[in-house]
Amino acid sequence: MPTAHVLLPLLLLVACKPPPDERHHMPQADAARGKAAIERVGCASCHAIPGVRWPQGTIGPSLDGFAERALIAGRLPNRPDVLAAFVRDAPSLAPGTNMPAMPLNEEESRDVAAYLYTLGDR
Amino acid sequence: MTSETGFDPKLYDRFPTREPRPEGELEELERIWHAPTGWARLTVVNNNFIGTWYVGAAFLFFILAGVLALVMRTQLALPLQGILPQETYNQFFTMHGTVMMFLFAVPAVEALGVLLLPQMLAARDLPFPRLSAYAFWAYLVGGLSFFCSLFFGLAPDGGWFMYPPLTSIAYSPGINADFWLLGIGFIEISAIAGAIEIVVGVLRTRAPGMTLDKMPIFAWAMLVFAVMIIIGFPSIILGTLLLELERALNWPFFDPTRGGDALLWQHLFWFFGHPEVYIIFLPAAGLVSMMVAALARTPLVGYQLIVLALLATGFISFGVWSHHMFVTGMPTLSVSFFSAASMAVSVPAGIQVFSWIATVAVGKPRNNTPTLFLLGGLVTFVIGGLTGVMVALVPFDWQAHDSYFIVAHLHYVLIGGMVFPLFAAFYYWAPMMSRRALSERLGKWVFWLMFAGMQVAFLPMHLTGLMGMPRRVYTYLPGRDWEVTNMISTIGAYMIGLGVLLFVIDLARNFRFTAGDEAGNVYGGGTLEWLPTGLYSTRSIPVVKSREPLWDDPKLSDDVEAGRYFLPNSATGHRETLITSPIRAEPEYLQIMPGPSAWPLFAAIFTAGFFLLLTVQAYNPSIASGVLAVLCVLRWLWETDRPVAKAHADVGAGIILPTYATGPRTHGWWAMTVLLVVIGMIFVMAVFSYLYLYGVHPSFWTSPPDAPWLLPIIGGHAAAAGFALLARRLLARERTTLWTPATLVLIAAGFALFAFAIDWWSWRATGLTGATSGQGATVHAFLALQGILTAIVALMALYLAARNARGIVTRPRNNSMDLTVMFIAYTAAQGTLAALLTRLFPGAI
Amino acid sequence: MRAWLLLLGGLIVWAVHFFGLYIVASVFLTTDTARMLALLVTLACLIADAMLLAAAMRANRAADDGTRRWIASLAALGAAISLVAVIWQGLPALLV
Amino acid sequence: MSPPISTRSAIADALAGWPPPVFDPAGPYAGSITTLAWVLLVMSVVVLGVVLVALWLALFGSKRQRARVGGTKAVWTGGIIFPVIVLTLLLVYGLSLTRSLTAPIRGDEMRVRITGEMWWWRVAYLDGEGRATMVDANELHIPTGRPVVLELESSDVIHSFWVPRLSGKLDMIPGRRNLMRIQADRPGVFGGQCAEYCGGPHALMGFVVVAHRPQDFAAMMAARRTRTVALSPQAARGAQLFADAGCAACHRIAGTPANGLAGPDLTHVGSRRSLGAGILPNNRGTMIGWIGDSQAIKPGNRMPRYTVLPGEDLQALAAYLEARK
Repeated sequence: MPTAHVLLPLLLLVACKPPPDERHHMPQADAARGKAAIERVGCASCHAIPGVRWPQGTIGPSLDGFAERALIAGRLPNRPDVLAAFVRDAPSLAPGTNMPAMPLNEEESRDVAAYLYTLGDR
Repeated sequence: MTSETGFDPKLYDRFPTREPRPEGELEELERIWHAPTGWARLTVVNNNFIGTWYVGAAFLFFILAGVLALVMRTQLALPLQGILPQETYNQFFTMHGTVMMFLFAVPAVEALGVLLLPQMLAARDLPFPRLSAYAFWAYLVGGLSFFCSLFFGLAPDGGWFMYPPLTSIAYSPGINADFWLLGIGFIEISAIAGAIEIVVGVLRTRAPGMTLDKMPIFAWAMLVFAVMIIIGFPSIILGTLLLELERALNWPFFDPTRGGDALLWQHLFWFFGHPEVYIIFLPAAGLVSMMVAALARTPLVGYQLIVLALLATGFISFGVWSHHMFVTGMPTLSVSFFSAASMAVSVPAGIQVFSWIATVAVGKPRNNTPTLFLLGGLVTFVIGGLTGVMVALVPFDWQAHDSYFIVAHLHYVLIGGMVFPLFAAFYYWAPMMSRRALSERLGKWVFWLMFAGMQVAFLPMHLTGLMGMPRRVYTYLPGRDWEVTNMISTIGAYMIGLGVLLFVIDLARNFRFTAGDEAGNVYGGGTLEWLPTGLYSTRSIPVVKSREPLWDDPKLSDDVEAGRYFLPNSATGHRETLITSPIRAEPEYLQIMPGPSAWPLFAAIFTAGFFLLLTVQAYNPSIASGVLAVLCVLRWLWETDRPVAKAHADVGAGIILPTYATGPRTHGWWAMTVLLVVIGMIFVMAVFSYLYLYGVHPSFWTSPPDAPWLLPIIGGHAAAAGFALLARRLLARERTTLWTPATLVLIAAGFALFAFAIDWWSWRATGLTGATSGQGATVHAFLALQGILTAIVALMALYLAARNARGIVTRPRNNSMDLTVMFIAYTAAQGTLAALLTRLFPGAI
Repeated sequence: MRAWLLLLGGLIVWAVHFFGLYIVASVFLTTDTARMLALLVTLACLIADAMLLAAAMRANRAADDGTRRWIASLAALGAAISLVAVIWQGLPALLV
Repeated sequence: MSPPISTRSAIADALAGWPPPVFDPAGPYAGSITTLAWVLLVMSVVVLGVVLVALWLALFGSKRQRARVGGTKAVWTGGIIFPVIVLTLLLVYGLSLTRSLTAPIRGDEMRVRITGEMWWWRVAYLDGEGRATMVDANELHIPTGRPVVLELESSDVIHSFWVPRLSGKLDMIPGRRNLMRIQADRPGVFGGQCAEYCGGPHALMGFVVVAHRPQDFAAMMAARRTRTVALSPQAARGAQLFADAGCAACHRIAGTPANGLAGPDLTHVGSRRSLGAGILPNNRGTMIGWIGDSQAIKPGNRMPRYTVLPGEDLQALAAYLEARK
């Protein structure tokens, strides 16, 4: 509903860090939409994600400072294209991972990756 | 002219007297009414001091509970905030409601009564100054300790309504719930003490000539208020007792698996809880009626209609409790009766609103802070009243109930109906106790911030509720569109907070307490509280001939100050006030009043200690504290009811009144009657609980002890009452030895004990215990009540015997004796009724 | 005592009526018996209110001083407001 | 069938607050209350207007206007006669509506027993004799155009059942059974939330009603009864774990040895729209998060954390439960 989104920019002001560096540049993705998708599918049931107040799951690793990490899931290079594919279907990229496939389409998974790249080091 | 007591009203024509008053009278008054200084200041009992402290303490709790509200609003500003963890939030909203209702609203209006009533009625003080002091200290010490439970995470978390089974031991095993039940326990005691004081004060200590139709509206409102406390509070006293018994001793009053019922609590709670709203609103409405007239500088339009409205509200508000239970599945017909009564109770509110508007139209109110608060309160209250009519309609309530719509409604009613009038009263009456008036400039800021904040905070809440947001939630999910209205409400809440902060600054800058050189009648009120006063209240007690004596007799202040009316001196050398008749306020006798004493203070500390130590399960210290409290009370009573050297005294203009009276006309007798009504109401509610549980779960019922047991029980009670009455008769006989009457009272107490023991034993023999079933629980509740009464009887008998031994029981009549006999007779009657009811209904099964 | 009874008579009738209906509805639930009994109680209370109203108005005319007249007219108002409230409370017996 | 997918999760859609559910009824029982709500709202605004005008005239009116507002006569008209007329009309309306909404239950309606639990809802579809024919939790499926009687009960503390677009609320009280009627006139998903404070995470106790066209409803229920679950190897391992890790002590899955009654029935958990009683979307990821550490999501709920389970076990369990449609 439009009314609810009035507050969203406010939230982002709080959540946003300085612009992400070049490596993580994602031209056609929107971090705000990404955050909405994260809330919709419930990524936070397993991960503590800065900017998402609830839930803050403990089963998966915290995603705080995710933009600064070298690897995804400890083995894949932390690149936009890889991340977008990973959040959508982790098992196919990293067999044996504890992260399941999530109900996101391609565009949404790029948005989600864009949001994760706003999470710089503190 | 007709008379109520045989007093000749023509005697009033002797006032104002013309002869000059003898030298030194005023100094003597000042000496007698002098307030102790230094640490001894804590032992003061004058209503000026106690009243002001009382108001201050209530305001402190308003701020504390308000801070809780601000934290909660911060938590709810956005979805899923983590400012307060869920269990802390649950404690916060429980404490916000509880503190606002029990520690702010009721004490605040009671405090204003203590502060203003003696002045408005031109009495020297309320009839039981030490009782006021006790009520205040018990409330302050107990209330602060209760509030501190929050800092230890031990605060109650079951909501201010404490519905079992959530609050039963199975679902609330911690002591949090006990804090509520016992914490509220002593606040109830304090409220009842204040109510007794106010009933007797309004009916018996009015200035001569102040007939019922000339009483200030505030006195009418306080009278209805106090009577409502007396009828309504017993229900919650019994309720808290039952719930605590269930928690501590496993007596299943509210447990359906053993013949109890969860809804019984709701009936008991709301039979108190809804009148409670009017208990808060009526005194505030009385204040509004007083201030509207004074600020518009014209007599109140529709005085009689307003009295009608107050009385009607007092009655009808006892017929609306179940509108808090429309969604519990009560029978449709039953629910509809409550709906109709809920409609009816809004008519008196309408009468008052239009009377106030009419008074404004007749007069010329100016743009000052109290007027702003009055008008702002009026508009706010009307909105709350209208949403009240909405939820009085059953089908609409099914949607609105327990949603934020109700949160909005109740805050409109309580803030518009009580808080805004209270702030108006702060501005209007502050000059009565302060050397400086409060600031008009700051005051207008305070008003506009609070008024705008109120609308911003609570108007959107109606919508939030209709959007589906339930009450008492510590958070809500995002994406449900509740973010915007919640954020607006939070902003409004902070505006209110800012307004209150400004008010505190205003108080700090301008309020300087004084009993002598006050700023005075800044707004030009016409009632007696604006007479020049000292610690002794007014120098002399005027004859009242109209509702606004100061407007109708410009010389009145001077005459009163020059001692040209009743009691211009201390007639006996003690603190004293005039006791007058209830309808026409004709002088009857002179009451000797007790002065400063530390015993009420100690009694209050130990009373609070008793309840709080009980809560933390420190049983031995708790019992010790309880015993000390009782001893302190007895010690303070010891000095009262003494023979007076001068049997009669000149109270002015040669009018002679007795200085010691006994029998049904005395203030002590009236107070005991009121107390017995309170105890009787507790008993009535217990009877209701008993019948209710039988009606819900008759299958759990078993046979009572055989009927022949009734013989020794009723016989014992009859003997107790008989010996007590005999003792009273024999006291009047000169020839009886010193000891006889007291011995008879001791024998009476022995019989009361005997009857109670047999009653208890006969139930024991049936094998029915308190934990067996709802029947067992209620029967044992009757026994517990009877046991308490019997213990008090024993205590009173011993006390009387001690007084007798020291030769301070006056003959032929004595008040201590009369009151003890009344209490014994009542105990016997209640014991008989309980024994009959539990054995004959439903009888053998 | 007489003065207080007159003054509060109407409201006392209201209370009797209300608690009467409460007991009727609690014992007989939403049945025709309950409706009939409720109507009977209502009728009785209406008659009592009317009589009180008449008595109060008589007392008002007979009063020889201000206070007494004031009490009598307040009593009449109380009976009148009680009359309205009793009718309202009787309505559910017809409508529900 | 299932309603169109929006940008929000189905659960958020069902629980949306705009338009306000009380003013957006989806069935006759909620609808008549909406009419009443509008009447009351208009009445309130009009009466407030009258009071404000009177107050305005009293303060700023001409001498004649002030004289009309100021006087016992004005108090009689404004404070007594006017309210008595308005309130009488409202009372008659309200009582008639109460009567029609509480008309006796005929007995041939579909019946469902809903039991409030701390902090979720037990759902049992009943046959004519009141026996449970199918058990579910936190979600109720109903056919459109047909009244459904809900038997509301509680097994612990007082809860209150409230789906505002279908009906007002009614309490669930231990030891009592309250009957409520709901009806949806069109297919859709209608959310609700516990309305009586029940301690702990009372704020996170949601509920969903899904209304289907009658033929869809019949097909869905039939499919549920006859469906056989084919398990992937991973899911089969999950089934084994479900029995070994102790899940079965609290949860029941029909047709398996799992027969626990303390927690929600999981026979059809894979088809639910939400997890955790109306608070999380239902997918593999949220299922893993919930099983592993539900306390981080819904603090204070009765399910312990299973952080000791390794990731592949959680995966397997989630796969198994996901298959329970």
